[in-house]
Amino acid sequence: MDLFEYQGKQLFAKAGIAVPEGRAATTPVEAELAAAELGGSVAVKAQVQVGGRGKAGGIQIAADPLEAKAHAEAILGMDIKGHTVRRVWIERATTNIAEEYYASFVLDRANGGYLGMCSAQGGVDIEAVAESDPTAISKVHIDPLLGIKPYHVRQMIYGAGLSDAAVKGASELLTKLFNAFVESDAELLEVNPLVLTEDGEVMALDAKVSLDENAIFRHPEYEELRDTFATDPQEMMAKEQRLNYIKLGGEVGVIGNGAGLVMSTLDVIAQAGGKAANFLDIGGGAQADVVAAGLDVIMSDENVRSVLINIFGGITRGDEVAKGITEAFSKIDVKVPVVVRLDGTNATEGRTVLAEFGDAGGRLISAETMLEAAAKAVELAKSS
Amino acid sequence: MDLFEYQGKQLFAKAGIAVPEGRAATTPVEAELAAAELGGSVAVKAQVQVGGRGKAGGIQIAADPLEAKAHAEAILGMDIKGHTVRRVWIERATTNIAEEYYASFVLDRANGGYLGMCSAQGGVDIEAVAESDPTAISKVHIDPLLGIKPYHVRQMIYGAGLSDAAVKGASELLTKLFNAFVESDAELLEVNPLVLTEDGEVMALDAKVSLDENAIFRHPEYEELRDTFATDPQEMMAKEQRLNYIKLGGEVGVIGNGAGLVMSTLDVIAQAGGKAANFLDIGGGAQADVVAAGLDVIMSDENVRSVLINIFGGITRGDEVAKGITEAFSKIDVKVPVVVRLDGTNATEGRTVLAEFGDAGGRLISAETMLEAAAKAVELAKSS
Amino acid sequence: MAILLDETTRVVVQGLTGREGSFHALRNRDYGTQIVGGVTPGKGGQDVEGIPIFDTVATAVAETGADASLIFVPARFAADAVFEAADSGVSLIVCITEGIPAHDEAGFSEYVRNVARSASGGHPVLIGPNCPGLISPGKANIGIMPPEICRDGRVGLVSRSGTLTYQVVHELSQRGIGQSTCVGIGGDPFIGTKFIDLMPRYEADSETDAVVMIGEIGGEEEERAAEWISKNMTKPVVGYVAGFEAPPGKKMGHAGAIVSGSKGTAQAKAEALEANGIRVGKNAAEVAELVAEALA
Amino acid sequence: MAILLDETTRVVVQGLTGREGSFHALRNRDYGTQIVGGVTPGKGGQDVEGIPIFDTVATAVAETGADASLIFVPARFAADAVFEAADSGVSLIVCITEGIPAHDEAGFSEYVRNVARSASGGHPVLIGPNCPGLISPGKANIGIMPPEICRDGRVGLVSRSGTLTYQVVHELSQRGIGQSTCVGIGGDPFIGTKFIDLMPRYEADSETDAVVMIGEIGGEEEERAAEWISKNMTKPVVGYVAGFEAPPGKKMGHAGAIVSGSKGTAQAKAEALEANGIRVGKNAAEVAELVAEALA
Repeated sequence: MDLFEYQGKQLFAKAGIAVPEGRAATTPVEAELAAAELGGSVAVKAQVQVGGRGKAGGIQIAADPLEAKAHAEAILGMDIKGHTVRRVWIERATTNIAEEYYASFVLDRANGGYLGMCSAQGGVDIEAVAESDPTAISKVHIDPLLGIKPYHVRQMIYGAGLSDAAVKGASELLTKLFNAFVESDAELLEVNPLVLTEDGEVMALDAKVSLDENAIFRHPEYEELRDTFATDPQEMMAKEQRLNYIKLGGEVGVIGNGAGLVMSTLDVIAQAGGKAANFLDIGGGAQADVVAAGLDVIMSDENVRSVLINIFGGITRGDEVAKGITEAFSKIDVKVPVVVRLDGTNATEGRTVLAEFGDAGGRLISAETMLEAAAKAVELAKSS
Repeated sequence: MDLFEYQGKQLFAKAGIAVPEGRAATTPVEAELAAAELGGSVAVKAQVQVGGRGKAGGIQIAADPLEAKAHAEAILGMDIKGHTVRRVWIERATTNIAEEYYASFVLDRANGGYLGMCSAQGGVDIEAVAESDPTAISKVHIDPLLGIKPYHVRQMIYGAGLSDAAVKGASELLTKLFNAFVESDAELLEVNPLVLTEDGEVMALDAKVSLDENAIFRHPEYEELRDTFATDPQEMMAKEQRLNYIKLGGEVGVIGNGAGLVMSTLDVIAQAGGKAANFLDIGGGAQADVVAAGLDVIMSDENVRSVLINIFGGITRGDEVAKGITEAFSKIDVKVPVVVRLDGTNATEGRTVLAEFGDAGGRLISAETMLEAAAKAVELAKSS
Repeated sequence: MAILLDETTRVVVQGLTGREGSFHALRNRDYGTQIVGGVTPGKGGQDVEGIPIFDTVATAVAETGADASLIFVPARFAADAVFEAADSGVSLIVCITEGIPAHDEAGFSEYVRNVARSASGGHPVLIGPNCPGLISPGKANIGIMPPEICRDGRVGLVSRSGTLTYQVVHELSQRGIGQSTCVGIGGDPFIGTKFIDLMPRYEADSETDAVVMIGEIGGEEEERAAEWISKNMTKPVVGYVAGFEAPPGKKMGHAGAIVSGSKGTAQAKAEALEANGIRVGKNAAEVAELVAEALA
Repeated sequence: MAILLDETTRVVVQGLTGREGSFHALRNRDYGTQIVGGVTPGKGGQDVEGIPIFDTVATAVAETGADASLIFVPARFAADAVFEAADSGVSLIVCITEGIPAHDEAGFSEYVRNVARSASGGHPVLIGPNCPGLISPGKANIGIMPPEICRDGRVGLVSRSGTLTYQVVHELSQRGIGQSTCVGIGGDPFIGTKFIDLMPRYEADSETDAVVMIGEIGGEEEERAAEWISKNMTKPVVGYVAGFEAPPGKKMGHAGAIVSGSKGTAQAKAEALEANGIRVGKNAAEVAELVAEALA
């Protein structure tokens, strides 16, 4: 899960990483107060999880609290590439930047460990740098059993060619950044720009943080962070139900078990001439209530014209899924036809449950194969 | 370097390991005060680095401070297998012991890592248990890159067959013990007995700790611990000079570079019919002052009748050694003949230095080979 | 003789006393798999329908001579369970558990792959985590794959996706095409065994005539395997990649883009497979048809 | 062709700008060793008598094509230096530094042995720490051994003791017996390479006719090697063990006694060697005589 800049900077600050002091604000008045507390000139920064906010006018410098209030007024509610700005981050403006660097730690699936990266060309489009001058970015593999050692940090820093004046401060900061990366179970910690000030201080002017949702049991405080993300009503509802749901905008609602099978289901719907309304993976071992909750979320999507439930049981059992479907039909208003295809563990028992429940006035249709199910669901979506 | 029980328990307490509360005392009055502070019945325990103090009468239970004073009076100054008791440890007596176990972590050179051991048969001669019933001791290898994980602790505890009532407390204690083992750069942490009390508490009733002297740079506080050990005057002097000296009691003083060469020198002295007075390895890269300090220590040993300096230079340079010898002859009273054998790095330069210095009235003799040098030194020791 | 698993494999199940663990372990035993023990700390000495329970994997292995471990413990204890299995001397570890933190996975994958040693020499093989397990039809099944969809036969199958595996196996079986060994390697970023690790085993297996490789979006393991296959493999391989219609993947900051560039899409993977001479089906049914053609 | 080191080996020196580092690196170069670079963080771009200095081992290796690293950095930085060398792709790491904490040694020995990979495949070989290095006389010398005592020849030598090595080499050379490669493996409890790791290399080396093994008290590596030699080695091996008159070893609590029992004394080692058919000299001169006999 991706954090907003202000959340990332708060995480950095806790880890002892130097960041500009700041305050979050959701109203112009809060922004004014924050600027007054900080004193001096401040930056007012739109909190959105999308790039390009600077170009869109989402970052402004204010000389005093009143100007901060005015900027906040302009920025709050702004639409940046489809993201509405609901919060600004007011921070003390850093005016004595000598150099701008780039640094990150990220999970490295290809090489089975962690990857540290650093560049002396920060504050710019680092992807373009990676493209045009790959040697400008030092890349260091870190073994997960070993963790970071001083030589890794030296390889990052000397490999990137940072200024001598930055070596000590950057070494300390990168070491803390890596420790935060591990301790917070992050998938990514990225700083761009990492700056060297004219006073010789090294600090993080931005913070991009992505955390591993699977590690929430070690970090119960992440629950709060998670609540602030979803904006779409279905995604919101799905989050509340802990469903792995992504809206796609088509007309065929999809429920399946296992990411691979669900993706394959989206593909066969497309091959049959339709478009999926969503991705919804109920995962392994789902119980009846999860299926019912999933149907509930899908029904709230007004674009949906039919639903395809595609289950191949393994740890998930067909009878549990069938029970969930019948529960949903009893409790909520299933307005569109639902095509069900069950195979695998306890599929026979599941089909019996459905047969006993009946066809719900033509709204509950069984299919034998995945392709047949997709064809039916697309056909029903088009004809309804 | 081996710690006394009281130092070990203080280290344990810092690591959060439950130990009986206690105080160190060097006089009977201090012991009385300590017992008064602790309240109730106390154990008065001789602090010596040798086994069998219990049998020797070095551990006594006192019901009140006056009795504690009396016991301390008896124990302080006691000789236990050649070790004079200079300090007692007064601790609250543990009277509600339900079971006695054994636990330790030790460097495991054979398997390249750490070894954790645990037994339900503690409080006894654990070496005898190891001999008669090896399966009574669970032995768990711990990879140094991985560190301790819960499964290691389970293997130790379930493998040793501790009581169910002890599992939770022992798990916590062993985890802390391992962390202390790593954080203190210990070669050994041993608890015997580790007890389960009738209240279900698990605690360490003894503490055997051996620390790695090479790690002192990470633990400057170890310097203090080190000062309390040596009792022999030469060893005391050698410690002060940071010399790797061990007294052996013979009549031929030995200085060499490298443990292997020095041990080999002891052997050839024995083969030549003599006995070495000491082991003294000046190590790699020794400077002149180290050689001089070594000669100084050896001269203070009244048994010494001759000295053999056997140097095969590598990182140690023959000229530096030769300078040290001449320095020593200038500064201190070299009462016995010194046979010098130099080979290896800068040996020629070293021999030149010695030749220029002269034979110091027959007290400075050169030898061509190691065997010749040993023969000469033994002969001189016998004839002087 | 199939790969990794057959009727001689002796399996202990970590987490056998749990709900999922007992359900699937007993189902695996019913299939004929030698489930010789279970492990649950504190329950040593009990049994589950005749399967003895031990406190530690080490004891279970010592007492039963097991050479494989199947892991069903909850995510928060899973890393410890994998380390424990890795140090027990077994040759095969199968971790079904899903939802394990990536940092844990990175650590134990590395430990199993490079540090731990099995009793038979070499490093153990870890399948998973977050995988359905593996089955050598007619011989043994460990994990959660529904065995009734499989047929004994001569096609190997390896997949990052669990349920998609079932789907493809189902299509194969319905056409009378049996399987030698089907392995669900799991879809998490860090897994113990990758496509490229299994291909040499299938190539060497005298009971495998062709292989199906089922990929997913993300990473570049399909691409790496395709290159290896094109250079080293004599047996036909049929590919499948799901996710052409998948929502755009999560973008891991600029760092993710720097590392992976444009790799990782279903399109890029399918093209890489085809460029290396591997035929790619556009759905599970077509994959089965392509296998039938390859065997004809 | 000697083992581990010859005239084609390209060496970077970590800590080359220090006093000991520059003294010995230049001496090694004078001997003919290819000393191609040095590493001192922050001194990249400088040079020491024409040897270029780099900030990191990675850069040094990339720029010079080095395949070996020689370490002279102080004990408190030594572990980091070994890890750095291990990850740089070199095949051979020689750590001269003494006084390294045992916990550090345990960690990096494990990492080099099981995790790190050299550019040429396989794990790198770590010699030391706390060792004199190695020399293939007439070809190359890395470390602190005084080369003038060596002669080019056909006897391999491996030793836990530095200066004792010199002594034995000296005795051999004085009798006209040259050496193929002399390796000081170091005397610390945790070392990267043990007797048993080198014996197969000597056995396979076409330029080695006999081997001298010099042991010390403590541990049981001599015993293990002796067993291996008796089972696998066709070339004669002559042994030496120092420490018959050594002060009683430090006793590591009861734990040490439980682990090692009565093993580890010079007497026990010498007996183990002889029981495995290895002749043992009672001093360095006698070792040289036994080698002469074995070669006769």
